[in-house]
Amino acid sequence: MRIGVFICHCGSNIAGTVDCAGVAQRAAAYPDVVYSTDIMYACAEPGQDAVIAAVKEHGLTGVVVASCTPRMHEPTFRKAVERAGINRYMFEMANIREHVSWIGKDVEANTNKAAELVRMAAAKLRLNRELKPKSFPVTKRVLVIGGGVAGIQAALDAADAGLEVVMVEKQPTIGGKMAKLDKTFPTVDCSSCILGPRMVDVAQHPNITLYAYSELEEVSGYVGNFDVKIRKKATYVNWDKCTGCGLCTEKCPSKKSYDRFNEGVGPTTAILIPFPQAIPKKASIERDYCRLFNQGKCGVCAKVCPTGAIDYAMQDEIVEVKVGGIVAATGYDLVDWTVYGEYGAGRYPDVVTSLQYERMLSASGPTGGHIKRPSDGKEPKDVVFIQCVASRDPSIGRPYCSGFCCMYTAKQAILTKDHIPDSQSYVFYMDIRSPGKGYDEFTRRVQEEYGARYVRGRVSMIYPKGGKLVVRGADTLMGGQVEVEADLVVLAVGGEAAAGSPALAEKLRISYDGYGFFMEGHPKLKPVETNTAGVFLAGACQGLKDIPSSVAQGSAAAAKAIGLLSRNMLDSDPQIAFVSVNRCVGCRKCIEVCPFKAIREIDMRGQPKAEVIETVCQGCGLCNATCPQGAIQLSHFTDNQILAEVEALCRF
Amino acid sequence: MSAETVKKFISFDALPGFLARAAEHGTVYAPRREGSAVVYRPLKPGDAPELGARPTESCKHVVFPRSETLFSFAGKADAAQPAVRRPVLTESPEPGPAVVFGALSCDARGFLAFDPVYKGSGTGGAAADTYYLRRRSRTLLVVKACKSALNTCFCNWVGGGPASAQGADVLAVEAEQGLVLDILSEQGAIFAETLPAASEGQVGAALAAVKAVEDSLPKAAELSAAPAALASLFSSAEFWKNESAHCLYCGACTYLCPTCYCFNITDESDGLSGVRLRSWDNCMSPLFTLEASGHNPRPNKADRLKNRVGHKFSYYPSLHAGRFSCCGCGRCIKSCPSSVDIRKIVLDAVKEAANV
Amino acid sequence: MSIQDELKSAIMAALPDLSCVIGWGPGPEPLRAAPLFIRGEADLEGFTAGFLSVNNPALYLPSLKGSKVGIVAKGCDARSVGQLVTETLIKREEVHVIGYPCGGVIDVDKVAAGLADACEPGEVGALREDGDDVVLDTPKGEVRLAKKDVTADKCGRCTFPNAENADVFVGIRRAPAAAEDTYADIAEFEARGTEELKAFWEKEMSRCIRCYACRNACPLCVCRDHCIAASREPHWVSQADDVPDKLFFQVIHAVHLSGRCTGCGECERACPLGIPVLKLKRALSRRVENLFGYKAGIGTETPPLLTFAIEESTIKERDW
Amino acid sequence: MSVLEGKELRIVGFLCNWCSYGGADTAGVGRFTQPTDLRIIRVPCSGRINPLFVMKALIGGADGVLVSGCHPRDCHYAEGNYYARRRLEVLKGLLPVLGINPSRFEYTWVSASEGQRWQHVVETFTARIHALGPAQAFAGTTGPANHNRADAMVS
Repeated sequence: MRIGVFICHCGSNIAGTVDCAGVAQRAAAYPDVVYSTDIMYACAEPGQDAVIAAVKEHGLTGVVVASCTPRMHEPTFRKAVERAGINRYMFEMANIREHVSWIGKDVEANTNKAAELVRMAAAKLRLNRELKPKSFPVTKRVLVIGGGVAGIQAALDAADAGLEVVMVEKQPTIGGKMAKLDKTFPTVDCSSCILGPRMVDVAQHPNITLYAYSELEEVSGYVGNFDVKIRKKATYVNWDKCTGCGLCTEKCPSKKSYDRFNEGVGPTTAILIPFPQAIPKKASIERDYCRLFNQGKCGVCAKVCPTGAIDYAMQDEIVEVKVGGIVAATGYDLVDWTVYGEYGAGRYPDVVTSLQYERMLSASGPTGGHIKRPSDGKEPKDVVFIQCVASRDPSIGRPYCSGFCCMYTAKQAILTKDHIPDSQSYVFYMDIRSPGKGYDEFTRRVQEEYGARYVRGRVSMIYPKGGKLVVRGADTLMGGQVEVEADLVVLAVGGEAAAGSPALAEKLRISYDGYGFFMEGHPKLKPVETNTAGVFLAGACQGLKDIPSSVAQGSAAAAKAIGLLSRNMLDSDPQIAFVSVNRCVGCRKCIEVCPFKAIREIDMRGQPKAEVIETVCQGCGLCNATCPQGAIQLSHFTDNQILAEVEALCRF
Repeated sequence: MSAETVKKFISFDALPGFLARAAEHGTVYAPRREGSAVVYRPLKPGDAPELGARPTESCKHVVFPRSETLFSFAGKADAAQPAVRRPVLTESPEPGPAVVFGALSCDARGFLAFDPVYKGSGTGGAAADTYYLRRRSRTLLVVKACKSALNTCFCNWVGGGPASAQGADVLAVEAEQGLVLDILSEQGAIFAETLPAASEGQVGAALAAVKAVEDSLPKAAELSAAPAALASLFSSAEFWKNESAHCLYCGACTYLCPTCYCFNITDESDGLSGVRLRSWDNCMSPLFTLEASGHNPRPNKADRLKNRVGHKFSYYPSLHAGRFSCCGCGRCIKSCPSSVDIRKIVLDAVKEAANV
Repeated sequence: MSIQDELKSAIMAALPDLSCVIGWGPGPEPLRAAPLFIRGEADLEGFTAGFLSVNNPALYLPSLKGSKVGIVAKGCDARSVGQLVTETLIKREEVHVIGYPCGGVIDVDKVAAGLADACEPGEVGALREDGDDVVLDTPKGEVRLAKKDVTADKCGRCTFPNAENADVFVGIRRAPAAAEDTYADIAEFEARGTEELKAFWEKEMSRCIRCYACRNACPLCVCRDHCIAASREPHWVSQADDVPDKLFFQVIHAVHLSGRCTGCGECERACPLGIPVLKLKRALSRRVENLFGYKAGIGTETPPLLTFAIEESTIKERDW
Repeated sequence: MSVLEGKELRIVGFLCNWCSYGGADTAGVGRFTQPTDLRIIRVPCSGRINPLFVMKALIGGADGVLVSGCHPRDCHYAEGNYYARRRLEVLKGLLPVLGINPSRFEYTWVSASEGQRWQHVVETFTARIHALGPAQAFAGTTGPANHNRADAMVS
C-alpha cells in the first residue's frame, strides 16, 4: 500500500500545541507511508484539493488525515478521497484536536501523542479493504404507531405525499390525549373542533389504513423493508357490520364499567363507543365488565344489534404488513400520583387530576360541561390547583419538567372562572415555565384578568375539614404558611413514557432512556431520527411536549419518512459483518447474540454455517467479539485491524 | 560399553561443581524436575541434574529450537527520499557451544534420524540446513544409561537399547555413587579431560549394570514387515479410522518425539520491520497440510495418524537406508492424553496386512 | 451383578440403536485406561468403568454428530454432554448417556509422588484396588497408597458424581464428595499475590511446547480445526516460543470457556508438561458463578455470556 | 517510544463510537484538560470489544486498559453494552490469578454529552495507573523482541 499522511494545523487549533511538521516527519517513517506533510486546513477546499493532488502525484492508495474528530469530518474526507479515485474506506483519521491539542498544553507530549495516533491510524489503514455498498428496493409504505395528534399529523402528511400509511392505535379510537381536552392553550379554542376534522381525514384518506384497538406484535426486517405483525385485539363486535348507532350501549345492563376515555369521572357501559366523535365510530366490548363473559348470561347487545354485529367468539387476529419506514408516536401516560400521601393518596374524591378536570369541563364529558365535585355533585367555589405533581421530583424518579403543566393549569384556571364566575382559583407553583409564542402573556392574563391567586410554594398536606379540603402549603415569596379551604383540588400531574414503551422500543430495536422515552439519533441534529435506520419519532414518546411541538414533530417525522421512501433503491452500509465459511463451525453463538436478527443459519453441503443478512446488519460487531474462532468479522473493524492498532501502541 | 574406549569417573557429590565449571564454556542443559514434569533446562551453577526420573520431553530443542528467529528484517528509509525503503536483513547470532548432560540413549539416537534430513542427503547436501547443522556441530551429548525400562519403552524394537551409545559423545553409567563415563568422541574427551580415570571396579560395576538393564527388557517385537505392511495399508481407510478413533490429534506425540523434525515458517512483521520464525510443526494438526487454496489433503485425523505412523515406519526407512524414524523412547505413548499406543498400531498394521 | 457387568448389559442393550458406545478399555500401561469405542460384543473385552476411567468421552461427541452415539459417563462427563446440548453443539436425541456412580479417578502425577523413590509410575507392573487403598506392583515390591491420596483434585470437590441427565443409570447413586464447590483452591492461589503469580506463570509457561493437548482434550473447544491460536486471519498470536504468546493462548482458552467450562479438568490432565492450566478456567468459573449463579452443564439455561440482563444485580460497574 | 519516558505510562482506551468517543470529543471541545497518557482506539460498540483485546494489550505491554461505552439503555445498537458489561466484569476475575494487578483494567460508561465525566474518568484512571507504576512485561521473550521501532530507523 502507498499511504499518504496529512497533518492538519486547523489554524492554530492543533498547531498551537502540536508540532505538526514534526509529526509529519515522524509519520514519514511509518510502514507503507510514502508521503507525509502538514497542511493548514485539511477540510477546507484548498486542503481537500491538496490531498487529491497528492494522491494523484504520489500514486497513493490510502490516506490518513490527522485533524479533528472523525465524527466531524470523516464523511468530508471520504468524499474527497473518492474524488481522488480511492475507495472511501481506504481512509483513516487520527483525532489530534479533540483528543490531543485541545486537552493539554504540553507541546512535547502532544506532539508525541499525535504521532502515535497517526501510527495507529496508518497501521489500521494497511489492513483496510475496499468496501462497496449494495442497493436494494424499498417498500413505499409507512407504519405510524399511535393515533394521537402527532401520529395523525405524521400519517396525514405522509399520505398526502402519496405514501401508503398504516396506522396502529392501541385504543378503540384515535385522538389520543388531545381528544380528551376541552380547550387548548393559549388560544382557548375547542380541542375537538380542531382535532375532529383531522381524525375524520384519517378515516377517509384513501392512502391510510387504520387498525384501531390493535398493537404492534413483532417487527423484523430492516430499513426500506420492515415486516410488521399487528395484533388486532378482539372487540367482540364485527366492525364491518357495526354502524355505530349506539343502540347496544343504551341497552347494556352493565353500567358500572370504568370509563377510560373519561378518566373514570363517571361510569360507562361494558359495550361502548368511547365518545361521540370517535374514529372509528364502532362499538367494542370491555370483556372485564361484560356480564356474558363474567356471569355467562346476558347477550342483550347481540339481541338489540340491528346488524347482527356482535360476535362473542371473536379472537385476536394477526395482520402482516410490509412497510419501508416506521414512525413511533406512542405518546405518554400520566404518572400515578397516588404515591403522594400528602395529597391524600387517592382517598379524597375531591382531589382530581387535571385530565379528569378536562373531562368535567368538556361539554361532551360525563358532567355535560358542568364542574361538579365528585363527592356531592355540588359546584365548587374555591378551586386549588397544585402544579409539579410528579414532575421535577427526584424522590419518585421523575426529576424532569413535564413542560406543559404550567400552561394547562393557567388555561384551566381561566376556564374555571368562565364556568363559575364567582369562583376563586388558587395555583401552587414552583416556577412558571412558559416559553412559547403567547405563552407568558397567557399566564399573566390568568392572574391579572381572571384573578387567579398564584402562590409560590409547595403543598405539604391536604386534609378534609367539614365538607372542604384544607390545603396547607408554604408561600416562599411571602415567607409563611398558607392554608386554603378548597372545594376542589386539581393536581397538575406530570407525564411519563407510555406504559410498555421499553417493550415497544425493543421490538423496534431503538434505544430508550432511563424513563422509557425513546432516544433520538442526536439531541440537536437528529431530533426525529433514531439510531435504527428507518424508524422515526414523533410527539411525547421522545420526551414530553405540548400540542404544537407534537404536531411539528409529526410533520418532521413524516418528512423524514417521505424523504427516505422517495428513493426507489437504498444503499446498504458496507461496514457490516461477513463470515469466512471455511472457519465457521456453525455453533450459532453469533445468531444467539445478534441484536438485529441479522444472522441466519444456512446449510452448506450438510454443514451448518452462519450467514449475514447484509441489509439487516447494523455493524455493531457483537458477533465478531462472540465468535470464538473469529469466523465472523466486522468489515472495517476486523480483529486484525484492531489488533494492529493495539500492537502499534504496545509494541513500540 | 566397549572395552577399548577411555573410561572416566565422577562422583555424584562432585557432579554439580564439575558441571558448573563446564558451564563456563557453554550452556549445559540437563534434566530438571519442574512440577510433575522433567525437562531439559540450562543448568545454573550448583544445580544437580535430575538423573532418577526420565525426562518428559526429548532434548531435541537444544539443537532444533521450538521456535527460532532465522533473521530479522527492516526497511531503512532513505534520508533524501523517505518513501524509498532499502531492505536490511540481520542474521540471527551464531549459537554458542552446548552440552546436554544426562540425555537418554533414545534422545541421542533421535538426532540420527534428524541428521540425514538436515544434511540434505537426498540432494547431495545441496539443501543442507545451516541453522540446524551449526547447532548440531556445537552440541555435545552426554548420555546417561537407563537403569530400568518403563512400560512404554521399546528402544530395543527399533535398534536401540537402554545403554546404547549410538549418537553419544559420552555414555555415562551409574556405578558406586557416581558415573562411569565412556568417552566416545574427541569432543567427549575434551569435556571429561579433567576427570580421573575410572577404576577397574567402577568399570566392572558399570558393565554389570548395563547387562542387568539390557537383560531386564522384554523381548523386542519383530518389525521387519512393518514398512511393507504400512505401505500396503495406505488406502485402508477403515483400518485407520478405527486406530485413530480415540486420538484427539494434539501435537504432544510429535513435539515430545526425539525424531520428529517438521517445522513451519512464519513472518511476523509490522509492514516495515519484522522477523522470520521457524517453529515446530506437527503432522497431527489439520493445518499441517492445509493448502492456500483451502484444500486439505489430510482432512481427517485418520489421514494424519496414518501419515505419522507411516512416515516413521515406512516412508522414512524407504529413503534412509531402512532406519526407522523412531527411537522407541515411548514418550508419544506415555504422554498421550488419550492413550494412543504407536506400538499397537504398527503391530495391528502388520497383522492386518498379513490378513489382507 | 457388578457395576461393570451391569454397564456391559446396558451397553449391549443400547448398542443396536447406536453407531457405537464410548467407554474405557485397556490402556498402554497398568495405571492408564484408553477410551474405547464399542461397536460389538467383542469390543467389551477389557471394558472398564471405575478408578482408571479418566478420559472424558464427551470429547468425541461433536465430531460424531449425525449418528446416534452412546457414552458411558461419569458425573463430570455428563455435565459436558449437558453443556454441549445447551449450546446446540450436539443434539440430545443423538446421545445415549449410560451413567454410573463415579467414586473418583486416578491422578498419575499423584501416584508418582506417592511412589517417591520406589520407581516411576511407568514402571508399575499392576494396579489392584483394595478397599480404600490401591496396591501397586513395583520393581521394589508392593506399594500401598491410600486411594484418596492418588485421586484427582477435581474428584475431591465433586458435587455431581452421578450422571444427572443419564438415559440409563446403573448402580446406586453416590453422595457427592462435597456439598458445593467452594473454589478454595483458587482463593488460596489468588492470595499468593500478582507478583508471585506472574513469576509462577512465567516459569510454568516456559515449559509449554504448544502441543495444544489442553485444547484438544477440552470437550467444549468447539473451534476444532479453526482455533485462532494458529490462524493468520485473525492473527492473535505469533508462533514464537515466548511466554507472552503461550500464556496468551491459555487466556484465549480460558476466556472462550468462561461461563461454559464444566471443570472436567481434562485440559490440565492432558498437559504432558504438567502445567496447571485449569486454574485460569476455574478462576473464571468462580467469577461466573458468583456473578450469575451459573454452573455450566447443569440445566438448560443460556450460558450467561451469551445473554444479559438490563439491570445486573451483582454488577456494580458504576461504583468507581 | 509511544509514551514519553518517565512522564507517561502506556494506557490504551477502547471507546465506542457513539457515546464515549463522542464524550471524549465533547471534553475536547470544552477544553477539559486531561493527562496525555491515554491513546484511544475507536470501535463501533462496546459489544465489539472482545475481552481478548484487553488481554492482548495488558500482556503486550500496556500499563493500563480503559474501556468505555454507552450507558446501559443508551446503546446505539440497543444491547451491545449489556454483553460488554458481562464479559468485562467476568474478565476482571482472570487478571489476579494471571498475575496482573486487576486495577490496571477498568470499564465505565460515558455518554456523548458527558465531557466533564470523561475528563474525570481519564484523570482518575491515569492517576490510578501512575500510582501502580509501569507494568512489568511477562518475561521469557525470545522471539520477535528484536523488532526495532521504526522511528529509530529514520536516523
